[in-house]
Amino acid sequence: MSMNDLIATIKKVLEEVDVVLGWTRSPAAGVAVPARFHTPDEADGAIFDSTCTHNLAVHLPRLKNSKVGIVAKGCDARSIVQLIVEGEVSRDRIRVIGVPCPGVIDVKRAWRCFGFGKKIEDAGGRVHMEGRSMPREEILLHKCHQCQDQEPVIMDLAAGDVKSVTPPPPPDKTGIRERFAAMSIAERREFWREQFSRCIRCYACREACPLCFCRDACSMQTREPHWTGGQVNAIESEMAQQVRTSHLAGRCTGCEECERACPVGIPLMLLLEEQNRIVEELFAYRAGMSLEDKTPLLTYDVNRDGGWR
Amino acid sequence: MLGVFVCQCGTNIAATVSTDRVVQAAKSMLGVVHAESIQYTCSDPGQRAIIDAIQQKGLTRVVMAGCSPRMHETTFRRAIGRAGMNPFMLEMVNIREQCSWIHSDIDEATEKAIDLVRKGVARVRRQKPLQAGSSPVTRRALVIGGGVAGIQAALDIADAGIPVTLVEKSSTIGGNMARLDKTFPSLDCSSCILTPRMVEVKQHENIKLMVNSEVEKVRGYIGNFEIDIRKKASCVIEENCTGCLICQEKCPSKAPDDFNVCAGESKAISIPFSQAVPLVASLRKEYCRLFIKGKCSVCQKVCPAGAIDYEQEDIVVTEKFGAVVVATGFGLYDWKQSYPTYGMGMYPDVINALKYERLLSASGPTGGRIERPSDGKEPRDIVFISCIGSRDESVGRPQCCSIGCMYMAKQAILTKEHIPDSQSYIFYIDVRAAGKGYDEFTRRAQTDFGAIYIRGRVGKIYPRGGKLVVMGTDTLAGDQVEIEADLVVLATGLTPAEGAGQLARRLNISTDGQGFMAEGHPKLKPVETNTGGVFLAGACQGPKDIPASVAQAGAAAAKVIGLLSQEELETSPMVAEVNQLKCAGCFKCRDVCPYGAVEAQDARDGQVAHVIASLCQGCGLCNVACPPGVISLKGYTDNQLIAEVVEVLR
Amino acid sequence: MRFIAEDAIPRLLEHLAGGGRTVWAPRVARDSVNTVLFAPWIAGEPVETGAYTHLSAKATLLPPTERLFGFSYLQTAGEERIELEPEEPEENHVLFGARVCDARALAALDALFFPAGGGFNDPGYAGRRSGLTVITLACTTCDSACFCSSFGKGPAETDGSDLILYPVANGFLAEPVTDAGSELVRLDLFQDSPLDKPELAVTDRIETAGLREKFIDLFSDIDLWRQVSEKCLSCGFCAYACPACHCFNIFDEMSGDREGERCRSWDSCMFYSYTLETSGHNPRPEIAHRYRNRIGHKFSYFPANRGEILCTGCGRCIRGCPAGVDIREVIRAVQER
Amino acid sequence: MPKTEVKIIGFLCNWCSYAGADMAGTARMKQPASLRVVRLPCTGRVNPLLVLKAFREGADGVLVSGCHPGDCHYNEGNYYARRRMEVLERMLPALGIDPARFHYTWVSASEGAKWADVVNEFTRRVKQVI
Repeated sequence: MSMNDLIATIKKVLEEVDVVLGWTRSPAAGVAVPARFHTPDEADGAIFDSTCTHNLAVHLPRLKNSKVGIVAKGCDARSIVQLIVEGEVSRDRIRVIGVPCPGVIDVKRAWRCFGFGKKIEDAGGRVHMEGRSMPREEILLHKCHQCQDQEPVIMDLAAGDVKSVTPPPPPDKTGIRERFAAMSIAERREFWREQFSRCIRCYACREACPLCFCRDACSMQTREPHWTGGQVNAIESEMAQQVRTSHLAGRCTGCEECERACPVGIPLMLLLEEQNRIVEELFAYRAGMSLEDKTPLLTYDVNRDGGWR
Repeated sequence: MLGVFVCQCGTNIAATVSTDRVVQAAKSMLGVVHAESIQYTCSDPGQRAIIDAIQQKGLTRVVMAGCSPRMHETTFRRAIGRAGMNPFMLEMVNIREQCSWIHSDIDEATEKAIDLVRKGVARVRRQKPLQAGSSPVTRRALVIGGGVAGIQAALDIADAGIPVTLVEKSSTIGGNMARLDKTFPSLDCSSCILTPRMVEVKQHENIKLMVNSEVEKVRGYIGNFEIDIRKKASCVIEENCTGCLICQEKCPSKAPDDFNVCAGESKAISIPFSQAVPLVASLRKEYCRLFIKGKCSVCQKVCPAGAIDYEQEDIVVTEKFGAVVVATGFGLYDWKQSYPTYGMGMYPDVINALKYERLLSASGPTGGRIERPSDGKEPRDIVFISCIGSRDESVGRPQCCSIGCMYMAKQAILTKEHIPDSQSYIFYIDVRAAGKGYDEFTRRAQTDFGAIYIRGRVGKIYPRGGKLVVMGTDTLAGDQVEIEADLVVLATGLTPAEGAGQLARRLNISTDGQGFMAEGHPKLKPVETNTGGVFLAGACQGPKDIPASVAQAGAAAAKVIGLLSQEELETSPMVAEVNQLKCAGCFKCRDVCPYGAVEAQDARDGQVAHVIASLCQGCGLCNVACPPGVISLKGYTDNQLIAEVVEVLR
Repeated sequence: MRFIAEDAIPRLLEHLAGGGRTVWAPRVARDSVNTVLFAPWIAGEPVETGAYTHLSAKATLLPPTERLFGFSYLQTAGEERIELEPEEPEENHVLFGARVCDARALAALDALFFPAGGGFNDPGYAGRRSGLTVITLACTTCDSACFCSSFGKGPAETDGSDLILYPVANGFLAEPVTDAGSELVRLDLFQDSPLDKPELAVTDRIETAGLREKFIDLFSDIDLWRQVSEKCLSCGFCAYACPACHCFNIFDEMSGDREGERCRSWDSCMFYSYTLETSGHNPRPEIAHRYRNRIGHKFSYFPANRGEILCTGCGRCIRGCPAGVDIREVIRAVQER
Repeated sequence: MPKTEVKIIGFLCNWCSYAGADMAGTARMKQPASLRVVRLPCTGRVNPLLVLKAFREGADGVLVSGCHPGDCHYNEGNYYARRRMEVLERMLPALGIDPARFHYTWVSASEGAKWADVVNEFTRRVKQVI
């Protein structure tokens, strides 16, 4: 896919929508940042590269009254589908532009390795910044490893050949996930206490999540229901996160935005990935795969349920 | 201003829970201004003490620690209502059924009771006054099952001027009683007392009779059920059929005679017995040559009334009812697998008592002559064996069938009347004859009719030279007994009727360990169920004889009449409500609501949820489905439940 | 100048921690290679002197949640009363490894909670502040999110610090700013050094001149605010990472029905609930309204009321924003109007 | 000094399991004093968060019991509950909570003896893992 393909497609979609959600490069950050294109001129700044980590679907419920075009990676498309299934977004108000995604990189980790703000480039299987480089598979977001959803499940137009992408390699086996899997239950209890002790309850996890659309009423911070106290401490913060996790059961598409957004690096996806795995195991269901789906915890199947144990 | 009342329930609670310590602990709980222990809170002086305390101390919330709320919640709501409080500002704490009765250590039980009271205090502190709503009542009753209980209930309700639909699964009403020859202890002719009642049903202006019909789906709730009834195709146009029986005579397809317990033979198209109501033929497709081989239509050709319609299809009728009486009766225990030493059904002359009843009956297949099935000979020595599939832990059936002792005596008497030189032997465990005139009756069987009672079980039955050798024990004499019998009659236990379990599920009523339908309370709610507006009559609730079935049917009818004489019913105020300011309009609540009680309403920024209170039944599914919890179940709000959890663990 | 070798830093920290003091220092969060935060130093654990912390050091003075007092309801003989349990004043703290941008933010916080010219002293803050020693790391390098050169002396600022450490080969030159600093450099962990102070970083700049008035002029230009905040997701990260943001919420939390505590927690004007009124009305319903307040408070209202800009150019809100919002772009857009 | 060794919170539906527990009481079936019952209209009202909250507040075990699937007083409540509880149970190890401390089951109004068994067995299990 060339940038020109993308720009041309956005311009075409702009003929029928009010705004297109896409990415542009921030000169200061050296990476992609979300952008809204209202005019063809603005669309000239559109880019797509492996720093386009943000899931732009999060903006759709906030733009209920506009016709919106959206540039979507395969994983983002699942969020869009789930939002439509849940009635938060109406299909006829949106135009989805699919992009061929070879996986996006963990920008924060790149910054930690290279320093913030210089232009990050992804070429020849390596991620480069000012003359230094590292293999891209070492710095991909976890969700991108062995991604099953490179071709967007919902798409009106494609910018480039969304089927041509080669799947990224499996993740390195030394990461936090493997260590977590090997922990005893008591060690996990300690692990979460430690992790949530640095939570500041900024709710970036929630705000970055396309499916946390209750926002202002969110019971991570309400007193009615009073699931969790307002104190910023490991116990209350963990409970708050359990509230969020539980509300995403059968709805989370695994876009990893919560974990990416977390400013203190709490590996929230350990919980959500496990929950998604359980939901798939029990109900053969992955959220956001079909407009016809019913969210598994909002339905039941008399004939199949209960054979689990 | 919270009051805590701790019931001693005589010694029921006080023997295991130190009510004084509970009172002391309650006094230090937040908001509690009054705590006392009362010997019997539910008694008149007990209730008066509560009302006095409310009025003197100005209580606004009450915790009642005592029996299960399922027992007396209504009692105490009324009591505090009489004291001028909102009746829903009450929390009942169960320290009897779920505490004093199941624990023996006083310290443990008291500690638990205190925890539970603290939980109750926390909960009622967060309770808001609620106002009961009302819903209109549909003045029509449904009676399911057309045996003697169903007939009695239908007639009693109809006589009170309330329309009744009587649904019967088979093609005629009458049930098991219609099969009986005589009834104990008066030896009334069963048909003679039942058939007039059956005809009355048919002719009653307030009764709509639906035979060949079953309840398929139940929606709604007390006062407002909406029920689908499937009327199965019988290939006979009911209005046209005159009951002339020509079709049955000419029908070439043989079929089992279910009514006569297969003592005789019937046809694919038939009327089960001559007093059937309605007197209308039905065709059983599974035996009909036309439906099996594709060629016949004899009945259609011979029917003078043009009543045969092979194309007839099932129809599903949806009707509204205010109340339901279940009177599905009983079935018989299938003994063949469990008692292998009795021949497992291979000896034709080992029969159950209901089949024997048909052999005794003048309207039966033999015209009232007792013929044994194997060779049609009149038997001389007849052995009755009691408690087959009753009172027998070894086959998993511990309960008493409650009628076996009596009908064995009856059948022994009738046998002697039919065949004066016959000899009846009755193997029994105990003779249970507690009803009015019952014991005298069983004694007459022995003294006046010569029945020989042998206390003991039969170990084995085997054929020898055209007879059946019955080997048993006489436990009184301590001897082995061997009787050469011509016929063996088994007093088999009673089971719920076929399909009763499924029906119970459709009606949301519980069943007991043997599958009989569970009454609301074993003593105080013998005809009610745990589902409001659904009542029980007859053997569907447990084995019983005719007078008990009729009495229960009358009681059920009285409950229905009482219920349906009200124009409106009070509905529970514990329904869901939406905080529309916070609702994000995702409608997950609507997705899970079993009652369609959530609708969308327009608000400033799009649509929000709204609960139609009259449809909401208060299950709380929506409350859990709502991520921000802005739809909440009144009386069971998240914060109430959270407070219960937090406080009970303190 | 005095010099301290890099390998003497642990001993310095041990010294600082003497007498039961808590030493806050930049540390890599466990199980998260990407996250560097100020946290109480534990003997033997490494301190991160080369990286930027993801959150500012303000938690040292303004904890995310501060217990103001405990209380319990007592019920005796039908009478209900409340018993208060005051909080013990905190021990002295040391802040090690703060940056100039952290240190200079203290002036703004002091202006509100512990004003030099008198006025209301917040007991918790004042207690911690008066016992605080600040040891700052000067910046010889910066990244593209830094813009502290926009304010005052930029990287050369000494306000707020007691001692400034300048990175040089194998260690740090130490420049005391206050008496407390001077006392520290007399320790024999420090030696005299002939080296000169290294050249400090030069960061990006924004123009703040005239911003106070300009903002007021543009207050009603809601289209501008909508445009500059369109990426924003309205989380509280920027406020929580900011060394100068200090909004708080006060609430009671019960543990059970008897005991509770009154707490003061961080709050962010980016939250919808921040201005939500009991009636359900919210004067700042849109993100644009809230973002406008964020800019206005930092660059217009607070400077007008307390004489301090509530921004030190630390760039943390830029580096960590999940949505890629850059406050400099917003200021530039405002200045260009 | 509290006498009860473990504390278990039970969330019981009013129509079946609560009635079953009452029945066990009426039949005087002895049970350990570990259980504290919270009565709810339906297991469909049991928010998985309520279970987590109970653990957080120090419950040693949490027991959820309702009508048998198919017998729900509200027709479908326990079908939803069954899915919710199954997901929750499987999530517990990841949250650092021993799943042996959680149990959901179905006990009807007539199964007093089964209820007593459930309480005995679950208490025994919780004591083992605590």
